Amino acid sequence: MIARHDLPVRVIARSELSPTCFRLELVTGEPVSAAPGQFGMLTCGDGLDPLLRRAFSLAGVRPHENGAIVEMLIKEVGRGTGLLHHLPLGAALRLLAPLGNGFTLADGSGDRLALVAGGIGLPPVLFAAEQLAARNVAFDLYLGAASSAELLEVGRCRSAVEVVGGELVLATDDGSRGEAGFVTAAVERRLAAGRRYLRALACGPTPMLAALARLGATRGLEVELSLEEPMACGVGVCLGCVVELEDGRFVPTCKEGPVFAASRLAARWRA
Amino acid sequence: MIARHDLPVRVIARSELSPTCFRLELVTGEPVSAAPGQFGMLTCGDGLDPLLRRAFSLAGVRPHENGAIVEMLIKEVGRGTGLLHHLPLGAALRLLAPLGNGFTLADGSGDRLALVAGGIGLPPVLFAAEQLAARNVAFDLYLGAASSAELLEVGRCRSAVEVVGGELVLATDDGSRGEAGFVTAAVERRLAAGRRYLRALACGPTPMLAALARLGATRGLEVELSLEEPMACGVGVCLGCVVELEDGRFVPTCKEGPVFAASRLAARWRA
Amino acid sequence: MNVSLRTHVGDLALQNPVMAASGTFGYGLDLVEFCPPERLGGVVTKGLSPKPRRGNPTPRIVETAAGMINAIGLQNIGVEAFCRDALPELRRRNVLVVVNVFGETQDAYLEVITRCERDEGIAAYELNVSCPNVTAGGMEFGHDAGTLMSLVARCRASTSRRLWVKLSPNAPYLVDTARAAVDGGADALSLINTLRAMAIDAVARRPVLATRCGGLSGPAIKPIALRMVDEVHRALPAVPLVGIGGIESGRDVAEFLLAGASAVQVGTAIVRDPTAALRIAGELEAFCAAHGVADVTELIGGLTC
Amino acid sequence: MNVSLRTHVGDLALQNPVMAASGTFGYGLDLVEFCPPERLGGVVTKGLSPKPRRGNPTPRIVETAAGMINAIGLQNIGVEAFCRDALPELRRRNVLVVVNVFGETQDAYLEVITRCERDEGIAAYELNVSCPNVTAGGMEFGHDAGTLMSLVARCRASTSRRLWVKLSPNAPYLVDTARAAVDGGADALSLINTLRAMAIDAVARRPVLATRCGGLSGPAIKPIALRMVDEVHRALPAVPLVGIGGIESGRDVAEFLLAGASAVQVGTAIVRDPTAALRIAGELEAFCAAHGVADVTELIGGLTC
Ligand SMILES: Cc1cc2nc3c(=O)[nH]c(=O)nc-3n(C[C@H](O)[C@H](O)[C@H](O)COP(=O)(O)OP(=O)(O)OC[C@H]3O[C@@H](n4cnc5c(N)ncnc54)[C@H](O)[C@@H]3O)c2cc1C
Ligand SMILES: Cc1cc2nc3c(=O)[nH]c(=O)nc-3n(C[C@H](O)[C@H](O)[C@H](O)COP(=O)(O)OP(=O)(O)OC[C@H]3O[C@@H](n4cnc5c(N)ncnc54)[C@H](O)[C@@H]3O)c2cc1C
Ligand SMILES: Cc1cc2nc3c(=O)[nH]c(=O)nc-3n(C[C@H](O)[C@H](O)[C@H](O)COP(=O)(O)O)c2cc1C
Ligand SMILES: Cc1cc2nc3c(=O)[nH]c(=O)nc-3n(C[C@H](O)[C@H](O)[C@H](O)COP(=O)(O)O)c2cc1C
Ligand code: FES
Ligand code: FES
Repeated sequence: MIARHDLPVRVIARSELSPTCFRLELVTGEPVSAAPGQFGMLTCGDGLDPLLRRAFSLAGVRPHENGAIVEMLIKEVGRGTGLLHHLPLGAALRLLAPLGNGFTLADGSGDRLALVAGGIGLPPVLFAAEQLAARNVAFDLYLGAASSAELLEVGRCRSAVEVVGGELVLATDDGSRGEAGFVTAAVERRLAAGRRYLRALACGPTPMLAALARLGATRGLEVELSLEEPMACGVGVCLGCVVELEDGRFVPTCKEGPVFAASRLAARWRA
Repeated sequence: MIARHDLPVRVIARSELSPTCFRLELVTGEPVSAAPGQFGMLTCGDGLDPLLRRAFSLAGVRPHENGAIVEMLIKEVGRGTGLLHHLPLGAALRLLAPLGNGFTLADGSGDRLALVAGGIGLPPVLFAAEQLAARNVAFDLYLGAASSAELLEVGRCRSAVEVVGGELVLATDDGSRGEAGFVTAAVERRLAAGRRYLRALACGPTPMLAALARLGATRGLEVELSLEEPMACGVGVCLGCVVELEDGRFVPTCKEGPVFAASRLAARWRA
Repeated sequence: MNVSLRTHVGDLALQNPVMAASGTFGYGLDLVEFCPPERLGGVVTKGLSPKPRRGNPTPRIVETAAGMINAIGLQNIGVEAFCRDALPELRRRNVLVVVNVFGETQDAYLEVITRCERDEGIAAYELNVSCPNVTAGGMEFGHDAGTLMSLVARCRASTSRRLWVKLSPNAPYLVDTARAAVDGGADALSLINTLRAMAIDAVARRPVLATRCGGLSGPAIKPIALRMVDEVHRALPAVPLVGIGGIESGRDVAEFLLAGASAVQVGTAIVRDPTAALRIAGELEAFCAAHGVADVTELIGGLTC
Repeated sequence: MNVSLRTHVGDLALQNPVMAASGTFGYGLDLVEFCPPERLGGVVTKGLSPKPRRGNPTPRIVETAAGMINAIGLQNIGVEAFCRDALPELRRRNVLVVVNVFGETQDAYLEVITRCERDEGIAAYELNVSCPNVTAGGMEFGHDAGTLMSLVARCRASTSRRLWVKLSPNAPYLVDTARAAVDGGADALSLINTLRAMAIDAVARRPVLATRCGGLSGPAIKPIALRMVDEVHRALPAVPLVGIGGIESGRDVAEFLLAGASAVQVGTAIVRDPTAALRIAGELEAFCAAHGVADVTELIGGLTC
C-alpha cells in the first residue's frame, strides 16, 4: 500500500471548468505517488467551520520541484467546496493522501477498458485515462453530464483517448451535446452492438453506478465503481462511511474502497 | 444619537504598525459619521468561527466616493484579530457602527485637554486628536507603550499636536523611547508641575485607566475613560458587557459607554 | 410562489414563525432600527422579575466553539418599568408580546403575572423555569416534575392569558417535565433554554465566568435542541411547541418546524447580528418558495419518518 | 524548561495525559503511520462486544456546527478478534491499552471482560454504559444509578484489573450516577460520552441519520464536558477522572486537568486529523513550558476558585 501522509499543501492555481465546477491545484513539499481512484481528505480552511475535511478524488499528480502538484476537480455544492472555490491563491491547507485503493488498471492484455464518468465523477476517471494513455493501454471513455456546459475537460479526455485510439463518447441528459440520454445508455448501446470490454471503471452519481452495476450483471461485464459515502475521518477509524457488501459485512469505503467491484456489493446495487 | 447601521464593508488597505499591531481600512457603500470614542462590531469572516463579532474603536472616518473609509488600529491577540490580520484585500465583512457614546470634546474654552493613550488604546485617542486639530482645540497628547516598537502612529500624533501647539509626550515602560515608566506618571509629573487641563480623555489597559481615575480623584481633574469589557452584541441587549457605576447599577458599556466619566464608575476604579 | 408564513401556537396566531428569544432582544424596542418588532412573529421580553435586578458580576459572557456561555443572572428592569416604559409603545406598534417571567419563589412568578394582568397587549406569558428555586434549596423549578406542575398550576389560576413554559435542557427527565408543565395547565412549551456549561482560562487557572458556570447557546446546541423538540413532539403530539436553540437561518427554522415546533425563537443569532430575526424570516420564506411549500404550517411535524 | 508530562489515573501511570478516545482510533494500530500509539498516554479501543457487530445502517454520521453526530451503532470486530489480531502487537509496542466494553445485557459485559482476562497487556477496562439495556426496555445502563451500580459491581467481581466507567452526559443525575459507579467499584470515571442529538434534512424532510438520533461530539460540547468534569470533581474529589469532549489543543487538555481530570481522551479531533493526539500532547508540553508548569500534575484540579 502507498503510504498515507498528512501533507501541508498550498493552493497554487485554480480555474473555472463549468458554471459549477473548478480545478484546484495544490502543491506539496514532498513527492506524492498515487493511483487513479485514490482520494484525499482536504481541509477547507483553518478553523472549526467546517469541522471536518472534505473528500476529493485525485484527478492527477505530477512532480513539481521537490514535491508534487495534486490536481482536483471540484463541484461547489456547500460550505466546504464554496470556501475552496474562493480561497486566495497561496492559502495553506492540509491534505491527507493518498487514501483508499484505486481502480484495477489493465495489464494491456486482451480487450479494451471502458472508462465511465458522470458529472463530477470525472476526476478519478480522467486520472485513469491519462495514466492509461501514458502506458498505452487501450480504452474508450464515456463522459456524461446533465448538459453541455457541465461536460468537464473534454479536451483532455479527447487527447487521452486519441493516444490509444479509443473512442470518446459524450452524452448529455438534455441532448445539448453528444448522445442524448444517460451515459450508461451509451455504454449499453455499444455492448448491444457487440463491443467487448475487459472491465468498466466508473465514477459518478449513485443511480449511474447502480445502472452500470446492473448492466455488468446482465452482460457479464466486470465493473468497478468508485463510491461516494459521506466521510468523516477518511482513514478507516470512525466507521461512518461503510457500505454493505454481498456477504453482509459493512466495510469502510474510505479504506476498503472507494473502488469496489460491483459484484462484491450488496445485491440491491444490482437490483 | 447617531444612527447605528449594519454596514457591508470591504477591506481596502492594511499596513503594519508594529510587531503586533496593524491598521485596517474598511470601505463602506454609504456615508458614516461617527465621533471619537465610538466603536464598531466587526465580523472576522463569514462562518461560525469565531461566532461573535469583535469590538474595535474607530480610529478615523473619512468620506470616500459615495461612502466612507473607516480606519481601525488593531492588535493581534487571538483568533479574530489573527483572521483580520490575514484576510485578503477585498474581503467582505460587516461592521455594526457607530456604536456607543464618545468622548466629550471641549468647546474650546479655557484649559487644554489631555489625551492619554496606552498601547492599543490609541485609536479613539488618535481620532479625537485629529478632530481636535481640525477644529483647532488645544490639547497635549500622552502616548505610552511597553517599548519603542509598540508606540503606534507617532508621526500622525505629532502632526495633530503641532497644529494646536500642544505637547506630544512619549513614554515607554522600558525607557526605550521618550520618558521611562508609565504614561500616567508622565501626566502626573506635569500636573505636579502646575499644568492644568480642562479634562483628560483616555483609553488603554485597565490598570492605566484606574491609575488615571485615581489621579483625577486626587487632583480634581475630570477624567473620561474608554472601557473595554468583553462584548457579545455591542448594542445593549445581551447585558454581557456591564460595568458597575457609583450608584450600584450595572450598565452596558456598549450602550452607555464605552466612555465614562471616571467619577461615575464604582469606587473601586478610584481606590 | 406565494408563501403563507402564518402559523399558530395553540390558538395564538403569529404572522410568521420567527420570534425573538428572551434575553437577546431587550424589551422589544431596543433594536427597532435593525429589526422592527412588529414584523416578527413575536418578541419575548428579557426575563422579568417583580423588582429590578442587577444580575451577576462580570465576566458574564464567553465565546465557545460555535456557541457562547452567558451568566447574566437575569438582570432586568423589573415588571413595573416594563409595563410603564415599553409596553405602551409595543401595543401601539401592534407587536405580539410574550412576557418571559421568572422568580426565585412561586410568589415572585405570580407577582410578575399579576402586575402584567393590569395592562393590555400581552399575548402570552413564558415561564422561565431554569432559575434556582430558593425555597427548594436552589434546585431549578424545571428540574422536578412535581414542583413544576404546582408552579404552573398556580400561574394558570392567576391568568386567562396563554401560558407557555420554557423547558430546561438540564432537567433530568425531559418528557416527564414537559408532561408536568402541560398537566399544570401550560398551553405551549418553549424549548430549549441554555445548557449548563463552563469555560476555563487555562493561563489564569480560573473559570472565565464570575459565576463559574453559565448557559450555553448558539449553533453548537442546535442538534441537541432539535432532538429535544422531536422527543417531546413524539411523546406529546398535541402540545404546541416553540423551538429554540442555535437557529441561524431560514433553513434552521424549517428543521425545527419539521421536528414538531409550531414557531421558533432566535437568540444568539441576534447577539451576532441585530437584524438576524428579520433576515431569518425572509430566508424561511425563500426556502419555502424554493421547495414548493405554499403554507409554512405544512412543515410542522412533517418529518416523513 | 523541562516539563514532566507523567500522570496517574488512580494507580495507573501514564507517560502523558493524552489518550485516544474509544471509537476514533480503531483498535490501537489503525493509525500507526500518523500517530504511534506507544507515544500516547494510552489508547482506548473501539467498544468491544462478545461477538462482531455490524452496527447501524447508513447514513451514520453528520457534521454539525463545530461538532458531529454519529450513530455507528457500535460496529466492532468482537473481543476475540481484538485479542487475537491487535493485542499481541500492542503488547509488543508497549502501548497502554484500555479496552472499551459494552453489551446489551450485563452478561455481555462480563463475557467481554472474561475473554480479555485470558490475555496480558490490558491496563484497564472502560465500561461504556451509554448503550441500550435490552433487559431494561432499552434504557441506557448509565441512566439509572441502581442498574449501573449492579453492573459495575458484577464487572468488579470478575477482574482485578482497573475498572473505569464512562459516564453518559444524558443521564438524569450526573453526580448520582458517578457515585453509583464508584460505589459499584469503579477505579476511575471517564466523562463524557456523546450527547443525544439529531440533524434534519429540511429538503428531504427526513432525519439525516438512519437511526434518527445519534451522539454529538466535538468542540461544540467542550463547555458541557468541562462543566460535568468540574461538577463530578467537586462532588467526588477523591475519584480519578478522565476528561473527554471536544479536546482539540494542548490548552484544552490543560482546561480539563484544571477542572479535575487526571488524564484526557481525544476523539473527534482524531477524526479531523489522525495525528491529532500526538500533536495535542506536544502542545500540552509547550503550554506547560510557556507557563512555568514543571509537572503537568500541578494542573489537576488546580482551579484557584
Ligand atoms: C471518495 C470521495 C471522492 C470524492 N471526490 C470528489 C471530487 O473529485 N470532486 C467533487 O467535487 N466532489 C467529490 N466528492 C464529494 C465531496 O466530498 C462533497 O461534494 C463535499 O464533501 C461537499 O462538501 P460541502 O461542504 O461543499 O457540502 P455540504 O453539503 O455543506 O457538506 C456537508 C457534509 O456532507 C458531506 N457531503 C456532502 N456531499 C457529499 C458527497 N457527495 N459525498 C460525500 N460526502 C458528502 C460533507 O463531507 C460534509 O460533511 C467525493 C466524495 C468522496 C467520498
Ligand atoms: C469598545 C472596545 C473597543 C476596542 N477597541 C480596540 C481597538 O481599537 N483595537 C484593538 O486592537 N482592540 C480593541 N478592543 C479589543 C478587541 O475587541 C479584542 O482584542 C478582540 O476582541 C480580541 O479578539 P480575538 O478573537 O483576537 O481574541 P480572543 O482572545 O481569541 O477573543 C476571545 C474572546 O474574548 C473577547 N476579548 C478578548 N480580548 C478582549 C478585550 N480586550 N476587550 C474585549 N473583549 C475581548 C473577544 O471578543 C472574544 O469574544 C476593543 C474592545 C472593546 C470592548
Ligand atoms: C445573553 C442571553 C440572555 C438570555 N436571557 C434569558 C432570559 O432572560 N430568560 C430566558 O428564558 N432565556 C434567556 N436566554 C436563553 C435564550 O432565550 C434561548 O433559550 C437560548 O439562548 C437558546 O437559543 P439560541 O441558541 O438561539 O441563543 C438568554 C440567552 C442569552 C444568550
Ligand atoms: C465516530 C465515533 C465513534 C465512537 N465510538 C465510541 C465507542 O465505541 N465507545 C465509546 O465509549 N465511545 C465512543 N465514542 C465517543 C468518544 O469516545 C467520546 O466520548 C466522544 O466523542 C466525546 O469526545 P470528542 O468530543 O473528543 O469526540 C465515539 C465517538 C465518535 C465520534
Ligand atoms: S470516513 Fe471514517 S471510516 Fe471511512
Ligand atoms: S455587548 Fe451586549 S449589552 Fe453590551
